[in-house]
Amino acid sequence: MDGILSLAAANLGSPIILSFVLGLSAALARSDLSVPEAAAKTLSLYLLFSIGFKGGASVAAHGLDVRLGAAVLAGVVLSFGLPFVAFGLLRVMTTLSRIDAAAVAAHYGSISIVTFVAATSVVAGRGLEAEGYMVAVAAAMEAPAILSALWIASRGGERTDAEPDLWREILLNGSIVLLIGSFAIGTITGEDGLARIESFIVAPFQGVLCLFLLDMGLVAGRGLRDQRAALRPGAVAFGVAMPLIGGTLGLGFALLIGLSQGGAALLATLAASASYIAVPAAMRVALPEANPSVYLTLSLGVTFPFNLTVGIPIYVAAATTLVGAS
Amino acid sequence: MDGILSLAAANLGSPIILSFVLGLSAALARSDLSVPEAAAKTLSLYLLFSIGFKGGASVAAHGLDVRLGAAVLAGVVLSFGLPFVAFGLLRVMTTLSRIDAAAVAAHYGSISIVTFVAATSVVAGRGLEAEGYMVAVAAAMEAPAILSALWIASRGGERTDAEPDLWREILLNGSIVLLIGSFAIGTITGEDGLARIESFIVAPFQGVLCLFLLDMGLVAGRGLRDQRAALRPGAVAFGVAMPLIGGTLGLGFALLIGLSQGGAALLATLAASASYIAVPAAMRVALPEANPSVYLTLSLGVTFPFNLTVGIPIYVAAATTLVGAS
Amino acid sequence: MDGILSLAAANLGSPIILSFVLGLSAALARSDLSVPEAAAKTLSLYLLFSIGFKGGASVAAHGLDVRLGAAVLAGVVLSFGLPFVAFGLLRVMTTLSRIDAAAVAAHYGSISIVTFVAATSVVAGRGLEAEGYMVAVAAAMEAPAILSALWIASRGGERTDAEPDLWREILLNGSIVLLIGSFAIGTITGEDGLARIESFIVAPFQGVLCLFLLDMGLVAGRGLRDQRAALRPGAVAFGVAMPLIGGTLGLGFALLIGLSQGGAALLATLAASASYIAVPAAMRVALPEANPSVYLTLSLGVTFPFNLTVGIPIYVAAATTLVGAS
Amino acid sequence: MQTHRAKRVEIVIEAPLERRLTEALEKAGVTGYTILPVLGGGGRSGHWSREGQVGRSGMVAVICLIRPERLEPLLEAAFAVVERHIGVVSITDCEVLRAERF
Amino acid sequence: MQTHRAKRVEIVIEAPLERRLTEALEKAGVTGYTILPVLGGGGRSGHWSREGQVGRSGMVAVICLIRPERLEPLLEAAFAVVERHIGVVSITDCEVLRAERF
Amino acid sequence: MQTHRAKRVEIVIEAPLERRLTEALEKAGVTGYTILPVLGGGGRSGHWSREGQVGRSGMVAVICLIRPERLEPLLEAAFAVVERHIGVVSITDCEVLRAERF
Ligand SMILES: Nc1ncnc2c1ncn2[C@@H]1O[C@H](COP(=O)(O)O)[C@@H](O)[C@H]1O
Ligand SMILES: Nc1ncnc2c1ncn2[C@@H]1O[C@H](COP(=O)(O)O)[C@@H](O)[C@H]1O
Ligand SMILES: Nc1ncnc2c1ncn2[C@@H]1O[C@H](COP(=O)(O)O)[C@@H](O)[C@H]1O
Ligand code: NA
Ligand code: NA
Ligand code: NA
Repeated sequence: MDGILSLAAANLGSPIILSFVLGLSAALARSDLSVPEAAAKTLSLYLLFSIGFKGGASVAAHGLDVRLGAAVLAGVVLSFGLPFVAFGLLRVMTTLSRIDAAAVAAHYGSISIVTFVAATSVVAGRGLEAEGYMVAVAAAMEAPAILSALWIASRGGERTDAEPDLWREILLNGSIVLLIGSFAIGTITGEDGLARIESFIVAPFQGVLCLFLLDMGLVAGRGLRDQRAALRPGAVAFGVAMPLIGGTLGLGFALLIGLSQGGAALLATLAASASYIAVPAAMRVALPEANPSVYLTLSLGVTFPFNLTVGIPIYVAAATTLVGAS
Repeated sequence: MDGILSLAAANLGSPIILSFVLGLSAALARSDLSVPEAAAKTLSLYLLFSIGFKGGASVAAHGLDVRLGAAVLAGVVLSFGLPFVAFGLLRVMTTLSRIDAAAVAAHYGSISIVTFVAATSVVAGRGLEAEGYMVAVAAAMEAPAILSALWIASRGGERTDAEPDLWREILLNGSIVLLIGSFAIGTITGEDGLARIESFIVAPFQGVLCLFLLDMGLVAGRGLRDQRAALRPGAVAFGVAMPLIGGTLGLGFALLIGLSQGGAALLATLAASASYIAVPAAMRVALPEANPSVYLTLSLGVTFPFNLTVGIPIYVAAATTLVGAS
Repeated sequence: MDGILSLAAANLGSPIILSFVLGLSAALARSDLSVPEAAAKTLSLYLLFSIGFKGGASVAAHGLDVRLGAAVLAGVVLSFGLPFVAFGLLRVMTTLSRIDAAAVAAHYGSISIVTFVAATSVVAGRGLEAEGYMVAVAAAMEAPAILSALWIASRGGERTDAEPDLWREILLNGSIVLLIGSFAIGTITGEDGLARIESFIVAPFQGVLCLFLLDMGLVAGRGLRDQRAALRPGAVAFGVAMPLIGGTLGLGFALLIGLSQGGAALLATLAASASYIAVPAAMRVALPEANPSVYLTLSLGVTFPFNLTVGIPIYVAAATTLVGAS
Repeated sequence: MQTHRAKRVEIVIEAPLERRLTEALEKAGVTGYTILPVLGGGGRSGHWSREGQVGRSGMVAVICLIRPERLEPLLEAAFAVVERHIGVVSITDCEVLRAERF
Repeated sequence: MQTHRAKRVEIVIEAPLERRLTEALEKAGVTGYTILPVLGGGGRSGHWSREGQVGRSGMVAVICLIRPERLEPLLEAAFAVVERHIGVVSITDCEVLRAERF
Repeated sequence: MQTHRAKRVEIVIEAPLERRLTEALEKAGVTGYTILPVLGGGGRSGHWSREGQVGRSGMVAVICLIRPERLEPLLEAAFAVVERHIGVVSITDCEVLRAERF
């Protein structure tokens, strides 16, 4: 417990979190501070490229682990399964319609790459190693949850627009392709490749992350400001409970597979995190009747800040305790 | 005098100034060289974040100075007072209408962050230390001048649209919030925080500044090209005289407070510089009848290049002479 | 031959090429991965500024070579002459109309700065030195080819819109101005200037190039996907043959002038490369009847990837062999 | 397909006034509007372009589709904001689908 | 100058549907369209803005100029895509130069 | 509110021609215009998109509000620039506030 608290305190005092808090406060205070859309997209391309490449280079350095397959499989199972858990919880804890609940559930089965990146920083800051292929696990977890959610929605008699095109779009969405692609490049070029572009993708990484989280704070704050109505107490409670449940399940799978302490913390974080880019876009196409302000506000306004500030230290502490003890 | 000349020569030969000159010449020659709007905004976010953070980290390292309060107060007094000086000068030196003169005066009471940043580089290049909290002084000087100018305009019977909303907008405008916010983050996270993001906010800083000044040169050059009509001799003379007066007053206050040589040079630069982002936007809302081409051309086309090339070396030389002698 | 193969293999396995391949594959697979327009433009500004500055600083360090003038002259002659070679080939190998062939010819006389940058990386990776002023040669080769192509078109009775304005636009187009301007800044500020902004323009260079080539791959892939119709076998064959011919001629001139091994490789690359920014824009104005999908697809979809993957290693190997032997 | 008569109002206004305009429109009972970016323009106060600018400079275009009977209050609300500023307001007759949305 | 009667259809639609809409238009025989970016807007589902967003969020405006007799199939194709989504469709009478292009 | 009859001319044109067009408009006595960015489009020469492009590629939309009697010279000036290029020109009847500006 003490470990968690001191870790949480250290985490809260990091430039990364404080940048998020700055963005959040600025938006809530209605400052006109804003990051151009093109810059936000470019920063996110940078983060994906960098995290994918470093993961690949690390796999190249440490050799392929027999657990890679198991970890990817665990990720896929979690992504498929979590929406059912989330949907059940939502029907109990909130008054959301079936379709809104299904849409929210999709978000919590899928993942948030920035939450993952932030956890990577904390893990590295604690001196823990993590399996490089966790980025591949992250990529694998993006899409399956959408399938589950659409199935849930269609069971309720809802018409879903899931034409074949949608599947291509989801599976080949930019962030999956860039993550897997740069992971592959990192694996192929290995430490040599990393050495060539290290001062671009490693050295400035934390700083870029600060700017990106400033923007995330701004976007989350604007959402909270404008969509306060979407934040009923039951929904907020779900937004905090669900990551803890997801994190626990993620940790369970990590123990099962035998991941390292760092890897376990990351899998827990992935399971605990909620998508706010890929899934919202897919929902607008496939479940247009679901209300975007509900799922965006929950994912970006409640769960993302929760994970960033409190969740990640908990998952890291739990992973070090449990995996250390196993 | 020799010191000023050699400093000015060194300054003129720096990549930063030459980048500005390149942009200016390209625009005057009607080249289509241009920096995307989103990139320019992002570069300015970077500069603000970086300068604020470094200032905060330096305060964290050196401890809070008793002079902080006095310096901020001096900045506020300067910002309130300089518009009256500027307005008086403009009525004597130019034929500008009362309202145009009031709008121009607001710009010269407020500050230009890039001029400040450029001065910081020169100060550091001379091996001088400056108080880290000077960025807080810069932030405090942005807004008061607007109040003075609106008061001057309304005394002339001018209708000003200064609704309460406008004040929130001015006080919480993006650059103030980011500067103060990153200053706070720097103060909280201190040297540790700085170490984590140093290779983002310190190492590439001068290079980013080059690109930003290239863009400033382009924008200033386009302004000079299209708005030549706004540049009457009296106005140009004001654009050169006013920074020298402002700089002198700034230096006076610095001596009064007992700032270091570097700090005195920076306060002089702040007083000498003229806003070209925050104040123009406020003027469009509050004094829409004032002609933007007058105040933008003066601030960006005359005073900014003057300060960058000749002014800053003078303020630094004067500060080292006077503060050294005190 | 072995040298070429191993060099080609090393080249193909570099993060830079793989990033291009990633972008190309993503676009061909219809992924929605995309780089914002503003980011692409900013990356290209960065590359131009950086390459120009480094060239200038290297000239400042090594002193001006008597061969500078000869090299620039050779570049101009190549740029004037290559369109005639290209036009002749196109009329033989393809069924393109006179006007389309003239437009394509202009592209192959002019140059692609990214190809040049990529070659610079390979040359440096091989431990070869190259004359810093090669960037000035690159700048000098951008425009003359347009003149030749318009002359060819007008000989065919084609009406060309080559008003005086067009010439100003071409000669002062952004990339020429930035390249020459930053080259001049580098020459003036020399090693000192370079030291100040090194961690911006040198250290992250390769990484930025990766992101830029990712975008180039995306754009090229989208072009290939949508404009497949423009790719008749004859045209594709031209897109591969022409760079080899251009490269050979470039190498010949390099031997004549007595450039270093690195310089010879770069001049060959310049001659072999085809424009895809400056010339297309000029063609839209001056030869609007020429079909853009023909020249863009050939230049960006065929010749650029060919040079990047196979061409550059050939030119470098040839230069080291021949210049070494001379 | 069933269409309904409506008015399309297009207001080109300085960006710093955007929020003031949309708030005034909302107060005047306008149920929807769309904001388009503007790259540049020319008028009595000369030519301007957004390139390389920092800050809320430039202009935006606000488009409102409304039922004809709501035109008058909209124009009055818009005019109160635009009055002392540069910018232009134009009104076109149009047809819309899904009239219940307006 | 010789002009020809035509219709100008403006469709404001969510960005993730852009490709679906343009494909539907092409199938309905529409020969051309132009897509404008949208910065933000307001409607029954609240105010939104593109600032700082990542991903295919936001909306776009698709403008089609067509011969009057092609309006009906265009509207039907557009409606099939827009039907269950937010967004608006407006139609204006206009004149065009170079009728052979439409 | 007092409105005045005017014409709204919308010209979608390749970006490299933008300056030529606005200069021609100014020569033809057009007092104002607004330039909107274009994201992409489709026509006889295929589909294009601005994403990831470098250079003055793509198109822009130029909007002019003018008094009806100035339409003819405007169209002639615009046509002289657009003639050999891709792009479209449409004209709509509209009403404007503040007629003294046009
Ligand atoms: N006749 C017009 N048609 C279209 N836009 C205009 C017109 N007049 C002015 N504008 C727009 O309004 C801005 C300010 O116009 P002005 O007040 O005349 O300087 C211009 O920069 C254009 O963007
Ligand atoms: N009356 C309207 N006029 C113009 N744009 C509208 C209108 N209503 C809705 N929109 C646009 O369509 C989006 C969604 O509208 P809604 O479905 O009402 O939330 C808004 O954000 C606007 O961009
Ligand atoms: N019917 C149309 N409606 C709207 N925009 C069009 C139309 N036709 C062409 N355009 C625009 O003009 C560009 C060139 O058209 P085209 O010359 O037909 O290839 C297209 O990419 C569109 O942006
Ligand atoms: Na999850
Ligand atoms: Na000042
Ligand atoms: Na060439």
